[in-house]
Amino acid sequence: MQIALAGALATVVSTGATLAFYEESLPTSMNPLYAQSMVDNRVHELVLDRLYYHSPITNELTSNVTNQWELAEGGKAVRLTLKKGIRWHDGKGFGAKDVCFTVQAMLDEGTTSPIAQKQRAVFAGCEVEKDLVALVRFTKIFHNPRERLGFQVLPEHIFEGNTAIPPDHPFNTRPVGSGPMKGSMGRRGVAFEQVDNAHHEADIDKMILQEAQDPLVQVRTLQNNGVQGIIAVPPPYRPEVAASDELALKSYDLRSWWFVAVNPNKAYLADKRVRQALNQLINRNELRQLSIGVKPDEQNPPCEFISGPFVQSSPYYNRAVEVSPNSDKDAAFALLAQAGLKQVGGRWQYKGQPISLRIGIKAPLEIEAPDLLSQIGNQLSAGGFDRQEFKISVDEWNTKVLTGQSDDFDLLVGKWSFGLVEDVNPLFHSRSGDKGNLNIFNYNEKAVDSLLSQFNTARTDTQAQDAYHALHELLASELPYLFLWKLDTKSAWRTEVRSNTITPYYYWTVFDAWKFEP
Amino acid sequence: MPGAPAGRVNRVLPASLAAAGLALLLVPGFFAPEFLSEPDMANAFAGPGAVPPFGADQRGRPLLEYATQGAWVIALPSLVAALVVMALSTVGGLIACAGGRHVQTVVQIISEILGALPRLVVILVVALVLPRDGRGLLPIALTWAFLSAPGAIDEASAVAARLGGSRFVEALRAHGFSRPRIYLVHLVAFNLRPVVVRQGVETFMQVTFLEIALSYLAVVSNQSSFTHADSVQSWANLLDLGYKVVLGVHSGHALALGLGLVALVAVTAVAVTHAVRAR
Amino acid sequence: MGDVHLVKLRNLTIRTHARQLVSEIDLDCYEGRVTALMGPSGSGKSLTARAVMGCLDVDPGLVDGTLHYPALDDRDWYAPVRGQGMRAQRRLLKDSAPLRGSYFTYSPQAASSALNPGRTLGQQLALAIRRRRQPPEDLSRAIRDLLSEVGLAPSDSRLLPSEMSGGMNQRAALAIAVAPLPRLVIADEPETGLDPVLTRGVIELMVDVCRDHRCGLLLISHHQQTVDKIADDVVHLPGVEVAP
Amino acid sequence: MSARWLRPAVRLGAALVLPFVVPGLITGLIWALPGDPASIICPPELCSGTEALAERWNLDKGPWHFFSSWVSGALTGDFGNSWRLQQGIPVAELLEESIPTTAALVSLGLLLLILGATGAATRWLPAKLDPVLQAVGLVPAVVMAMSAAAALTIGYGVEQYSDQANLLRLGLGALALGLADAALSGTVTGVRGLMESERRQRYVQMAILRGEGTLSNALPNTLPALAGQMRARTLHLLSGAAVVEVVLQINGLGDLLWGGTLAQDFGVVLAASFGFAVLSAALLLLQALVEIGTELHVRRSPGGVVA
Repeated sequence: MQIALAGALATVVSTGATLAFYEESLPTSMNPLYAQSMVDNRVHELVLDRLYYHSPITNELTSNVTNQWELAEGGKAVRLTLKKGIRWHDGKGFGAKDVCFTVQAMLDEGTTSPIAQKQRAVFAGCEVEKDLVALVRFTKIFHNPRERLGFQVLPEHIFEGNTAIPPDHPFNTRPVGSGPMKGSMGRRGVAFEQVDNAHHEADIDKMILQEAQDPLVQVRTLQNNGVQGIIAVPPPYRPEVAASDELALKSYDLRSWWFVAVNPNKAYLADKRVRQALNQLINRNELRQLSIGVKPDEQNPPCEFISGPFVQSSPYYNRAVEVSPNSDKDAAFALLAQAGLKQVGGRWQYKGQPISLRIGIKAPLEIEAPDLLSQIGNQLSAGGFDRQEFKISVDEWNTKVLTGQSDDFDLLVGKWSFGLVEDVNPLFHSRSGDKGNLNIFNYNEKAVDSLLSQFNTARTDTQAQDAYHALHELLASELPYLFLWKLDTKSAWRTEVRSNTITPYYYWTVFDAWKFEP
Repeated sequence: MPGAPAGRVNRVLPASLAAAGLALLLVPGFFAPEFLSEPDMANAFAGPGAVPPFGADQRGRPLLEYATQGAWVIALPSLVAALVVMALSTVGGLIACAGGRHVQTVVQIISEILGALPRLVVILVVALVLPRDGRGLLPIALTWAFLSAPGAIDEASAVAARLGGSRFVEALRAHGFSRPRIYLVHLVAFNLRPVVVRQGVETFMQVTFLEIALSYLAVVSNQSSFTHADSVQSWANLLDLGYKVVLGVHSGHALALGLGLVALVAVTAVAVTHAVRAR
Repeated sequence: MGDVHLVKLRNLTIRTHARQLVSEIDLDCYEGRVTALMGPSGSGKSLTARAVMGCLDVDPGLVDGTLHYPALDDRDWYAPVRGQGMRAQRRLLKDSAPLRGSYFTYSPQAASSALNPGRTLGQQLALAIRRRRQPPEDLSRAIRDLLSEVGLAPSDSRLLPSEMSGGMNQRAALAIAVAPLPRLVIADEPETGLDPVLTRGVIELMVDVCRDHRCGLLLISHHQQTVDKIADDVVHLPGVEVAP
Repeated sequence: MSARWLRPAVRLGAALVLPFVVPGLITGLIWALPGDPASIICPPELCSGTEALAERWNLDKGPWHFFSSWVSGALTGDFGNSWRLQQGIPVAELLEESIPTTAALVSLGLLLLILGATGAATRWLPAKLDPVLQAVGLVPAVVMAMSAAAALTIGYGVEQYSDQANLLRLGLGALALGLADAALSGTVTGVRGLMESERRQRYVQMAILRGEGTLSNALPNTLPALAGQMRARTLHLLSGAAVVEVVLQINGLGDLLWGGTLAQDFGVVLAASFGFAVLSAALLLLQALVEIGTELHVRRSPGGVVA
């Protein structure tokens, strides 16, 4: 009966000039200061302008809103000259006051934003020198200061100059931006409208972001031309999309890698040999096959194994360090025995106590890699460990796991996506001040810390690279995380959507060039 | 009297159905595996023919495991909830006969407010407040039981009132029955039994539906399950897998099994109600 | 008072699949006359009375008999029902509905359980009065008159059956029965549940009222003395021994 | 007060307090959450200004202060702004959209039940049909809603939130609500049982002999019981609405509540539960009115009889 209904409804599909696409979820906020997810980052790219960004073509630092820049105050500040004639979506002029307002807002303790909190370590202040000239001051001299200017500029006039921006400000849902599209969020999606501007001229007039549903429903709707795109198609559904000549799969590089964080604060996991043993018990080939559907012998699979905290395409990835695609039980058992664990009745015990591993996964990952949690559980169980499995909501992941308050877990399955800079400081540095602020299990290793500070103080790219290569090697034996793989994100777009270049991470950076002819 | 044996005969079928149904619902749970067995892609979506008795899921794991795990999730909490409701409605009936008017008024006021609470609203909030390790169907089922008790109490006291309330007790006292006998045998066993048991059975059914609804909501919104461990599959997972038949997935057998299980609960409920109805 | 023939029942025979309920009963009712229907419990008195009103609810039911209301027309109401089973009986029940509560009315036994517990006496009387061929302008006056006729106080019209005594209920039932000014009142064992004194009172009252209203009375009773005293005609259901 | 006025009186009382009991309860539960409410919104490890926030949302002086200031706000129609679900949107705006939607959904579902009830009461609906209804009632609402939702999305695509699609949503949702989870079959059998047992009462038989109608005699006496039954059913629909709305993406109270609770958007949760409580209170009020009405109807006696 439902099929009949779907069939009947199929006839009412109308595809106007509006471009509709499925996002993974609704944005949590249209205000970049309150961004929490990749969805947020992508949406902000359409609605607002970042001061500087990496051109997807040349990879050069570029800007849509500045004409020139110069170092000032001995390298601790940057003087920016903004382009003329840029307007906000409400017609007001875009100027230095807005740049400085944004910096001030991030520095204002009253802005209850995690992102602002992090930026306070970077920015010292901002000064409006002329209508279009702003002087941005940093807390210290940075290797490439403009890399730090990747923040979106907010309109001073909307907040009436009040730099303490609360999470319940109307701007966060119905923002006034300067980007190619004016966006407004409703309960089911975000509606975008093209706005002509001195620095943007998008070809697509109207766009609708819709909340993701069952991936299979998304794919069917796309095939039915109900929508024109899906931002992230889970691997299990990709073959079906690839098979259709009305649809195109497009790679979207997030430089993201999957891991299993190991809790070294648990007595039985403190010894690195136990962590190495767990690493040996994991059969990556089998995991990848069962949860993502990649055959072991598949050529250029969507998912390549990694042995350290970088994706293989990154200059920081240390190719000298081998990955172990298959499990090696004997090696694992030997390591566990050396670490003082005993096997009683086929289950591992520590100091006479049976070990039951509490394994958690960031819930949405189960959409990309269905059953990954239970597969990892199965493999560890086959290796002689009892286990309990938990799904962790995005909210808890952000507020508890990433703040190092999830010590009740032994293993946590997650995924990192790098932003502009491949900076792993927050992940591995021992927590202190702004350092290691994403260090899940508060892992604390002096050797690692010193390599990380080597990278921070590096003045040349080779210095930076050497530091990270060494770090990669060290982490591969220390294993505070079991590194799994890099998994491509792939979008699906109907062929009516053309010249749709997808920018790594921010997705819509060159949206002006996109075309849609239904 | 010709009516009685006939009555007994009419009872045999429902009684045996009820017994069988309850056994089918409660026993398999004890044989449920703690985790689904290893995937076997060769059997993906295999039908009952290939993987008896109910076929397999998209990873070739037997649906039987879903069924038994699901049964394990609902069986005990639903039973407890049912018992709680039965106990409370019995008390309600007794109060209607024994309690003074003030007691009844108080009971009514409490019932009115409790009974008027939008149940699922409270349930949802409770479900989300429960700490991870305290999560499970039992606390939710109990909340549900207390929220649905007022209705049951109302009905039981209505029955008691129809008997004549305190006058009924006095009349039997005049026949020389002892109070305990009057309350336990004449009132509860003879007169309240049908309505009380029906209430309990309804609660049992509602808690089953509730579990399915909550589990499904957790699935669609990427939440950890509110009613069971994340390694356990509930009947909602069966239905969720099964409904995809709409989208051209070969999971019709999962849907059939899911609906079959729901039907089993309902049939058992009806059977129990008939088995205990008054002569 | 000319003896207008109200009911002419001939050879009434009703049976279930199991047994004969009544057989070959003849019965006539006349305007201004009291016809008594006598017989022991279970002899089918009430059944016969209901049959007179066209209410048959037995399977296979009416196997033989004719029913005429000569004062109305010469139609044989049983013609379409004889040997036709339940459906035909239900049709008869429908066809004869307009007559019930106007041509003849029914005063039930054990009135306290026979009156609508959810309506005041006044309301029930009002309903009955509205069934007259010419409803009166002054409803409340008509109610008052009826109440006083059966010896109830006007204020009793506010009472619910549960708030009245057995005797009051029986009087109320009578008032309701005569309210539509019927041609024939059928009183089913009015003495049930009343003590002898009350019984006499009620039955005498009933006869007086019927005489005043010049309507016939079909009295179902097993109270020999009463019947001897007031009945103009007596119909004995088979198996009834007449006391000397 | 005489016993017969007690029930309606209690219901009226309950209807008045209910809209504040529920949010009160929720407030209690919010404080039962691990960690103080303000730091749930803005964990000190993540952001500064937690205290300022706590003060801004009256979370700083304990549950009672929070609740009382919420109530005084609510009474003036000010429910504050959402801070997570629809950042910065006045919660009142969300309520304005949601309450009518849910009311419409439930009313549509209820319409189905009322039709069934009427059919059962008047014997239009043959008892032979009950097994069919019961069989349909075995399908849980989620399954019906899931399938309907999938069909809608695939069918309408980008238009899936157009007025037409939303109307269809309501219809399908109401159908799921009304048919599934034994809602309709339960109502039909319940009402039929009640009416048939009343029909068997002697006074009804006698009424027939007096040439009166069955229903006109039986209905007034069963009305209070019927009203009670229907309110219970409607409450059940109201509960079910929460699930159906989430699955079918209907912008109703249930969906609002679910979203708010997941996002721990306290303002929204309180407002949504308040909305539910108001609807439930309205039902109580209605039942009380029916009871009072019936009581007055029963007590009615032609005027001017008493000389």
